[in-house]
Amino acid sequence: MISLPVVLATAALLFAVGVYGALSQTNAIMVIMGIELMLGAAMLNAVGFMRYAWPDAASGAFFVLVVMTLMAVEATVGFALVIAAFRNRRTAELDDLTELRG
Amino acid sequence: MSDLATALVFWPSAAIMLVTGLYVFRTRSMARAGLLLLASLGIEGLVFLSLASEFLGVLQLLMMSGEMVIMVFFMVMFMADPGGLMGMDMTHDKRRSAAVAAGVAAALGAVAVATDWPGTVVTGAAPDIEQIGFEVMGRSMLSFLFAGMTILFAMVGGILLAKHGGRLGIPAPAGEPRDEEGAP
Amino acid sequence: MVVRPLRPAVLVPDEQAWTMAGVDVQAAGFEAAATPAAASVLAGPERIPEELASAVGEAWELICEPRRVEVLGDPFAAGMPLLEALKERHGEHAGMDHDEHAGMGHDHAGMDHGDMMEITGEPSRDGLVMEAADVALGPLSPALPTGLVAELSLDGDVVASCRVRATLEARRDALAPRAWAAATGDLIAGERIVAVELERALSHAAWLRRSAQLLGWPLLADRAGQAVAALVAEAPESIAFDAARCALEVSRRLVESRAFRSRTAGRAVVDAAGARALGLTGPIARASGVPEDARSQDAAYAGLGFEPVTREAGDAAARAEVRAEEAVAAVDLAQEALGADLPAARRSTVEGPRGPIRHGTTPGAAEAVALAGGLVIGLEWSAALAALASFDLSPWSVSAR
Amino acid sequence: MSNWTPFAILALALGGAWAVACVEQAVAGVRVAPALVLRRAAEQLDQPLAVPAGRDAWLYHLAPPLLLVAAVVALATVPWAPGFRGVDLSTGAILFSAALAYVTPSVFMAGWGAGGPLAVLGGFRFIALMLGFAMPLAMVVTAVAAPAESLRPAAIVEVQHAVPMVIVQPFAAALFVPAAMAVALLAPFDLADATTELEGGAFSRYTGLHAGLIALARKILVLAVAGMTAALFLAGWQGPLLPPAIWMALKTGAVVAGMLWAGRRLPRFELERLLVVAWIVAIPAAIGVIVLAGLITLLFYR
Repeated sequence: MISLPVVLATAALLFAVGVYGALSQTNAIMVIMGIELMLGAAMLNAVGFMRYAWPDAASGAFFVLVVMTLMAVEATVGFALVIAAFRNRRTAELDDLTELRG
Repeated sequence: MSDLATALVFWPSAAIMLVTGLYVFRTRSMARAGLLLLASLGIEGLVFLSLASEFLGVLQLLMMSGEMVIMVFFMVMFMADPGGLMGMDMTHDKRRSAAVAAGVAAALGAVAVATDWPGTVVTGAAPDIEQIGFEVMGRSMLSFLFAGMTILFAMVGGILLAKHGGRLGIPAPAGEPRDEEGAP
Repeated sequence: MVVRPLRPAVLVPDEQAWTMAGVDVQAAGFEAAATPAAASVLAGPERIPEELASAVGEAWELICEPRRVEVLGDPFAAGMPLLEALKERHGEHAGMDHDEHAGMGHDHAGMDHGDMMEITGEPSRDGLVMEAADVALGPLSPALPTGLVAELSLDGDVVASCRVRATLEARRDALAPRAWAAATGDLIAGERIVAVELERALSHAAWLRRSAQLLGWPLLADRAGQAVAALVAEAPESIAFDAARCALEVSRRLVESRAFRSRTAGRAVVDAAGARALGLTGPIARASGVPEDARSQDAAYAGLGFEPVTREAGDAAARAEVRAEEAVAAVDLAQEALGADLPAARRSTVEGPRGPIRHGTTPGAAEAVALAGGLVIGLEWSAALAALASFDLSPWSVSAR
Repeated sequence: MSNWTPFAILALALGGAWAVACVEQAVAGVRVAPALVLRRAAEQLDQPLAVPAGRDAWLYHLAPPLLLVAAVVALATVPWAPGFRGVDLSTGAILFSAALAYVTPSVFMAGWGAGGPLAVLGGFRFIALMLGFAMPLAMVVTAVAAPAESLRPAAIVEVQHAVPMVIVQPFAAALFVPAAMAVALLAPFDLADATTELEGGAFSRYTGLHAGLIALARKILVLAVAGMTAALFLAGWQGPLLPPAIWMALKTGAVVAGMLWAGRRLPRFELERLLVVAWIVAIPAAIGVIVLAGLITLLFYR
């Protein structure tokens, strides 16, 4: 049946998909999506522990809520960077955004 | 939820979650990529529900739909070919990143399976919403204050960064982007 | 009053042209469908101008089975029979696969973009450069009078450029048949004034109903619809004048209400100098403060106590107010003209609903069509369509004759 | 939550959608013809499916089912009577917000999948509208749950036995009803599918089964939104004399009729002004409503 290692392995796979996404995409927004998947995997870990290791401790939910906040923060700042880059360079492709000079 | 019900919900949703997650980065059309991510993280909410944390599962369903719609919105705005009609390849060195991903998967999987985690405590009574409420307002109040402040700073910072004219209010001359010599 | 549930149909021409031809489409049980896909009936005229034939054919192909044709009347009174146009088109294109190029609002997925990695173009209001999407509202679009074609390019949902063309050749202006007949000398004075004034009230009421539908305001659309129902009658004597005046009065108050003004004030402004320079006529000119009206030189009208209705602002709201007020005044003039006996003077120029009609052409109509496109640039999509409708453009392209 | 509940919810969804269609006819001043509603639906169902030459057939075909699932899940969380409380979850109110949150992606998928610029514009307009109205909708639901000290809709109904929530927290109701009408694509907020202006907007390309599914989903959405408004603000099934189910049906019918009447009475809102109101007025007000709800709970309900 489903036990802790199974949930953690699924989370590992989801994390790997996120890593693949973040590394293989050229567009900034797709990289942000890769990171979102990685954070999703982290949440799955926390829920796994909450369910199978310490079911009565509600602090597990704390981790999940903080990671959810982190997802929102990461997406906000990521999009702000993309808009700023787009405003100056008219493109969001990471390969073109290599120089830092104004 | 009984063990059988958990298994019935967990396995299919976990499978769909991983497949849609993978297809997010293989599809050509950007709008479809965003909605595949929405499906992937939304179904992760179902996985949470199957692991008997009802509040977190429903919250995940609510949060993800709003976030991913915004992501699709930005994607269509900022990508050269959002419809995926031109068949452009928006990736680089897929081979190596796939190798790195496989390595990460193997490493984490080994850790997940090899170490002996504390005994699986079967109670079925996951903390319901009331306990989580008291937890948030009780022991972890300080951390949640910081989490709230972080979001506020992120919002203000985000708007400042994205504002027309950037942080210092120098509007980029409309029309041509700043050329390489840095002369505006 | 309770009416039968209406069935969505593709109306060729639009509801306003049917009303001017004396056919109440809602009484016939139809209402304009958003797209051919949503309709199962093609409510058409007996004879249809050649320019509309291909568009009607394409719309007919988009209507799904079970579909039928309903002939309501003959507003155009010229061109080839409708059934023949459909059969001929069906036969010629039998082999064609069912692809999506409706003449009606054929909006191909025209998200064209320049350089692959860098999106070029001039920045929009907030300084971001976006791709332009071009939309062509075809001759049968529910947002425009039938026969008017508008090519717009959108930057997001703001109109970046707009060009309007009238595509129907000027035979007989189907949107003002009685004024046209009066101008070409078929009617004598007393009868002429009654016919022309009733047609003006009817045209303005039908225009108000279409503008209300465009703004999504069923309340104003119902009131204007009641005025149209009261004014559509064969013999002038059998018209319920007070019912029409009451409905038009309510419509006028709604047009001057804050809700209507907030959607039309300050949009597509035409100032007096511009109107005079372009030679604009009719309600568009009068709304910009140019008090030019063919009826003011007519002795018969002076007897009835007529003075032109003018506004200064020259924006979409002013044009709507001029038309609403003229409609109420027209009903009073028609009622008085019925009673009084008037000198039988023959007039060469008659003031139609859209301007004076002289020797079969309306001076200023072509200029209004050319002007309208330029004035909606920079407006959001719904505001642009409302401003375009405020000109009440005639789809008859005035060929030099 | 007996094992009969799913069938009861499906029956309620179909019957309710048919009733909403009849109320729509009545409010529009059209002679109510219940049989005609079914005949028109049957006619629509045997139209062939139009496949667009647009961008994304996948999204195009997935939009109607997603909209229907979102509507039915939203309907399932509404408590109709003491005996039939729908899906009686302890987090029912949040599930209601979550279900409504999935209407936005389905409208965007419909617009984007159809491909025409006007359809895509309709989809984008709805996303812009929902971003502005998502916060008030979710916050007001939690503000209403504060006095009941639980997110279970049935508990929220029971806490209103003394006085309905619309009297205790009128601002919450004033924020919730417009946002709910906007989610249900009702008249003054029908920016996504304006018939004359956007030529049908996001749903313009659908025929046959797709159009039928979308029409059914929209009517179930109206029923769910009106039912939840009645439950959260008008004390749900509680009332003197009449049996509880009758009270809930009357209140829901009144809310549906009121929303449709407002749709006929008011012109369609302009997107720019609506977004300014949503971001600058509605969201700060929603935060204020939550603070107020806390105070009211401490003063009156503890």
